[in-house]
Amino acid sequence: MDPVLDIKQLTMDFGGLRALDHIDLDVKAGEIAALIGPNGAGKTTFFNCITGIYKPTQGDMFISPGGKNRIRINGLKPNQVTERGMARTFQNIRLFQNMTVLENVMMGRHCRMRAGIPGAVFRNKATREEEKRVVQESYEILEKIGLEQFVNEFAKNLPYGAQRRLEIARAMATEPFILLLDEPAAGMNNQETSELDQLVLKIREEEHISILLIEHDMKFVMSLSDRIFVMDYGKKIAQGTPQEIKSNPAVIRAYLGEDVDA
Amino acid sequence: MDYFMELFLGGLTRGSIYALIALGYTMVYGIIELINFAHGEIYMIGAFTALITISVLTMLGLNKIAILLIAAVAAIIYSSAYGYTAEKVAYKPLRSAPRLSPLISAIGVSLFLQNYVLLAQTSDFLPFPNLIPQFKFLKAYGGIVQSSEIVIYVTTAIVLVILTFLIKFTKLGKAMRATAQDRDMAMLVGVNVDRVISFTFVVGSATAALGGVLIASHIGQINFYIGFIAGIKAFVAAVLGGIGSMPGAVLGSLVLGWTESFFTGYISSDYEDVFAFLFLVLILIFRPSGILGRTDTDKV
Amino acid sequence: MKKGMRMFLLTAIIGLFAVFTLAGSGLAAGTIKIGVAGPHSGDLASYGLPTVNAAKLVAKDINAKGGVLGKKVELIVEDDVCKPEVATNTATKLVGDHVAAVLGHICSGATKAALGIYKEAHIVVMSPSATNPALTQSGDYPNFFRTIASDDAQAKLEVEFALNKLKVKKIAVLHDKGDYGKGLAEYARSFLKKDKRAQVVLFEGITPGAVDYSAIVQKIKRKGAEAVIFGGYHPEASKIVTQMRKKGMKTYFISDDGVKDDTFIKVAKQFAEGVYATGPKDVSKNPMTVKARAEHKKVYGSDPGAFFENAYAAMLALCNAIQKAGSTKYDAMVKALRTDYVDTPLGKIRFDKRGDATGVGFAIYQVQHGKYVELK
Amino acid sequence: MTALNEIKKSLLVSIWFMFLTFPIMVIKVNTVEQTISWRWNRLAAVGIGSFCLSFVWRYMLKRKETGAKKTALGNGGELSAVQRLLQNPRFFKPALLATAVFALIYPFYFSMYQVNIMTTALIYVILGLGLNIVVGLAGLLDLGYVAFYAVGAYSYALLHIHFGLGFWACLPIGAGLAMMFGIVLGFPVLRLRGDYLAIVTLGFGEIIRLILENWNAFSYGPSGIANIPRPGLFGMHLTIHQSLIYIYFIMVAIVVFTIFVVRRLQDSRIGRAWIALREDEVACQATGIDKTKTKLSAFALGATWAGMGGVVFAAKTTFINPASFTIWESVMILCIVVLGGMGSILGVILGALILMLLPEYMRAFSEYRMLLFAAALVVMMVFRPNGIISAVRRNYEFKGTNEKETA
Repeated sequence: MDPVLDIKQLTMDFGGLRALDHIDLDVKAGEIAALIGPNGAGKTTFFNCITGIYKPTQGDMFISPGGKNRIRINGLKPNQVTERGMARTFQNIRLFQNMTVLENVMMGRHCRMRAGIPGAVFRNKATREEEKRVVQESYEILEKIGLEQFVNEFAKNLPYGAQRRLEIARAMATEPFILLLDEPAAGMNNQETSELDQLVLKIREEEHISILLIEHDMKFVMSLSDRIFVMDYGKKIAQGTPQEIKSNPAVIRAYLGEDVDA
Repeated sequence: MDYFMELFLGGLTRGSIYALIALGYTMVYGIIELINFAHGEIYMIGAFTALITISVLTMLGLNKIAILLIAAVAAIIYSSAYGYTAEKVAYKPLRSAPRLSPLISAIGVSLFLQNYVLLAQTSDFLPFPNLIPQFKFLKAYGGIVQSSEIVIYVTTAIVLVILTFLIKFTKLGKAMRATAQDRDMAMLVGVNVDRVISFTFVVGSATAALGGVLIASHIGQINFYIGFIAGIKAFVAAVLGGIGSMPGAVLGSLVLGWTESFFTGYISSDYEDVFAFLFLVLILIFRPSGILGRTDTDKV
Repeated sequence: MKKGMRMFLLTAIIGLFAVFTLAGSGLAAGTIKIGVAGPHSGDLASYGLPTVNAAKLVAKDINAKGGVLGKKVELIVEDDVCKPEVATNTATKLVGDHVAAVLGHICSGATKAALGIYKEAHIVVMSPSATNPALTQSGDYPNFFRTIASDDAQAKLEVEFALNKLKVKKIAVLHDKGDYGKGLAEYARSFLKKDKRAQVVLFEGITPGAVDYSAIVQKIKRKGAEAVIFGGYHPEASKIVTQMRKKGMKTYFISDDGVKDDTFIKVAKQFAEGVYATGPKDVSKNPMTVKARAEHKKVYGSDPGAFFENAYAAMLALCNAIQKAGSTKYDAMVKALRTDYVDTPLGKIRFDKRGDATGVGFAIYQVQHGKYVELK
Repeated sequence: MTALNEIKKSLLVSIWFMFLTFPIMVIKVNTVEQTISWRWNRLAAVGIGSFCLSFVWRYMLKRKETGAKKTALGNGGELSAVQRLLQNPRFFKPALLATAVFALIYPFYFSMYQVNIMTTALIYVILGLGLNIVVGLAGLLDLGYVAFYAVGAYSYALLHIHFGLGFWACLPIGAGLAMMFGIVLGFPVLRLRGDYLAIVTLGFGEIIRLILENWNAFSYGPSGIANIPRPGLFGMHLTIHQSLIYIYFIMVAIVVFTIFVVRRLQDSRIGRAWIALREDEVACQATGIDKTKTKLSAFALGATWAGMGGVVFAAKTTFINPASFTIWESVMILCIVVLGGMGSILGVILGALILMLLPEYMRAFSEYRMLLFAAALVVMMVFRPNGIISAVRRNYEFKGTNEKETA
């Protein structure tokens, strides 16, 4: 069985600056993997490359939905990547602020819908049924994520933690097999973080979605992840289980600075 | 080759004229991302104020250079005042409004100022005296360049240098850059954003006024509508160069001026503007942020 | 806030309706209404406003003498911004106001768009400035009259002057891409082509309102043109002439009545010397013109602008026709316009079958010592 | 004390404006005769006028601010009075009926002039609704919208001249051609963002106009095309008045059709994608929406309506020339959309009616009408920055819940 996400030798240059330097990374089916590293290590750049927002300078990127049908995703547009089953959230929340919560989730269903302009105008039976189904499905996703009390609220009026969760809900709505979460716990208080913890586990268990997340909250990462990848200055410096990472000298050095390695 | 040279100089003149207006355009845009439709009208107001001052002073019998200087100062004061007032009345209350709302109110200001001058003064073209003295040394070159053109080139260059200096090295310039980058952040670190924006309008309007005086005395006539066409061209030039960038505005203006001049000279002036716009489209397709614009990718 | 806004909106709406009902109904009976239509705002206002002034002066004059058919003349001045679509609004408005005749419109395009509406309402329209030949020559608009000659007559005169008097061999024909200028330039080109004595070395449109025309001036020089025929208005003409002269070019400059305007001389100053322009025959000695211009000066404090005499004449002709016809009936008015001569600043005129004023022709002028002088 | 303060403020404002308007309002120079007329009475007028207006201005601004605070506190953005009324079926239904009846009897109760200007306003209603798709929904700033309007108008005029096609044949053809133009022009430029897109569309608008002006053999140049027939009604002969009424009804029908289509589009998969695109382009793509396709569809649909409007315009004026399709026209249509309320159908309709009818009703002010119109534009924008009526999102219903509360 192939890893659901397989990245080989990914390199990204911005002008003269090498933001990613030959990164190898893979996520297995049903796994929760984490990508950590100090600020500016290139984690978000990594996400942007594999989701098609940036064009990497070199390297190969593969996805295998359900561990089969390996596809190379180099050169795909962001929406094509999403269509093929890899969804993501953003570090700085990017919701559709002036749309309702439900509509935000419905947007996620967009690529799984068919209706075109004629359908919209004539509202034939197929379109009506599709709409009805999507509304229902989106509502159910909101229930799962625990946002059902906000359905018709504008996204911008949601509390911060709820906004983060709404981003996850929207990503879930695209029916991904792998979900990329960019700092999902950033700015959350302890209670919200532990709720998020539960939610991520639930997504893996119930929806069978693999997860790759970027996070700074070490407690969160250590308790949740099966495997951890560590980056610093665009290079991968370590990978392994939480236990291995905790005791890895390179990681400690990266986080605490050169002079502490004794 | 002579023909080429003359077209080149013609383009340079056009370009410098666009640049004098485009500089203010791009400055205001850089700070509040507003396409200031009324900027051309500020230029027109400057020209009118100068004309009125000149006429009054001529009747008093002052010396030519003195008249020119006083008129330029009056134009700068009044244009700045109009720019300042327009900002206070029509744009400031719209700071937190949707992005397009200030654009519409700028259009309103533009239309208002046009009609205001039309009603208070006249709809006719008025002759504008040429107060720029003839430079003797130009005689030798047989009228390839006129002295007013030289003055325009030089002024454009000086204004560019002064503005660049102002923005790069003064405290106010730093505040302006900070405001342009992130208005909320600038406010947090203690920049008086309102004052910075007002100041930008004042400086932008002052350059427009200077342009108004020089261009009007080069062309020799003004009416209430000159601002609109000039404004559109300057806007195109500013975008071409990369809106928000000072050297970009000048470069864009020059490129636009030369494009028009050479196209007219070698092909046909029938499609002069068509070509200028096509050229703009082409440049923007290959450099979506203009020639000197920052090509930063969207922060994700 | 919301209540306030509602009140505000409500008052605004009520105010609007009040205004338009007042405008619609507040007209005293027993007057003869004449519509004055043209651009009174926007970039072309300077071509429309002098006509309004002329109409006002004539109306004042006539009313002081007891009016027409014993009734006062009342002007209904409507803006059309020179746009066809607004001109139809203006036209329907004037028709709705039951005007007896319309003085206008100014631009040929706007006139064409409006004429159909007047035609069906049987209203006489007289333009002081719409020179498009088709307006009278097509026969589509029997209700249309004008106190200005059409473009082709003007172009013909320019071409003949260039060929016969100046005897030039190479001519550059330029225009401002506008309705009027381009039409004229095209006539000039076709006359030149037919004649074959001279060659058109350049036929191009310049961009109106541009800040600088040195490129096109260079091109004229390079093509070796001995004369330039320019179709367009004075703001562009003065820029071109100035740049030509500053570059030391002695090329003849021949233009049209859009340039035969004193503003042209004021703006181009010494460079205007020697420029030829066609224009309505010199009427500045005509006592009526002298009086009209003096009157304008007295009332408005400035010299009249474009088409003032034409408008003055048209207004007089309209009032005269109503007087002679004894009513504001369309047929009678048309007949009166076609048969009765009337004294105007343009001379004694009446109108031919097509609607062109007879005796209103063009003459060639030259700027000499800062003044347009008619060449015989 | 506060009153004194207020007076002081207004006094300052009035002095400032007297200073500001001094040269242009007061001095009038005659350069030829070297005379100056001083018009001091105007200065007094400006002073008194600005003194009084500054009170009103500040008062209105204060009200606007307190109003804004209240809305910010309210949960989920309070609806304005108008919106609440509209959502109330007890008001909405009769209001709709009344509007329909009014629209039907309008041409028979009002003069030909009123019918004519109303038809013009209705043309701008569909132009506004069309541009609303592009600007209001998809968030693409298009300053060259008038190009498609011109395409529609010229396709009717030219098809009529060359092939003798009638109004009804040309209506879909004109719309189709405009749509094709939208797609062709849209392809290269849609990767540009924000104001760069604006300037390029402005360029395209000007290019189309300049081509129409220069290419005589194709478009008859600046002298335009005259004698375009008004739409026929089963070959009957109509007087102009009847004809205008007929066009009025055609326009009413097209407006109803447009509202119907735009409403349905807005609440559809594609409509939501447009709005999402406006909200956040990057997130939109990451959510699986094809950016290019979505933008292009908005651009093309917007153009379609402009084309339709153009055909009716040509038929109504019977004469077209390139001067009707200047950038000012694009700007006016943009004003309609923004002033009415971006994304709101009712807002755009009101915006079009106000902006098109206002200058007509302001004819009473004769030469001051454009000045007042411009001032009105600024004032409306300052006091209603979100437009007259801002857009409301639809609420959906779900199985198993009874939530119908408004967002």
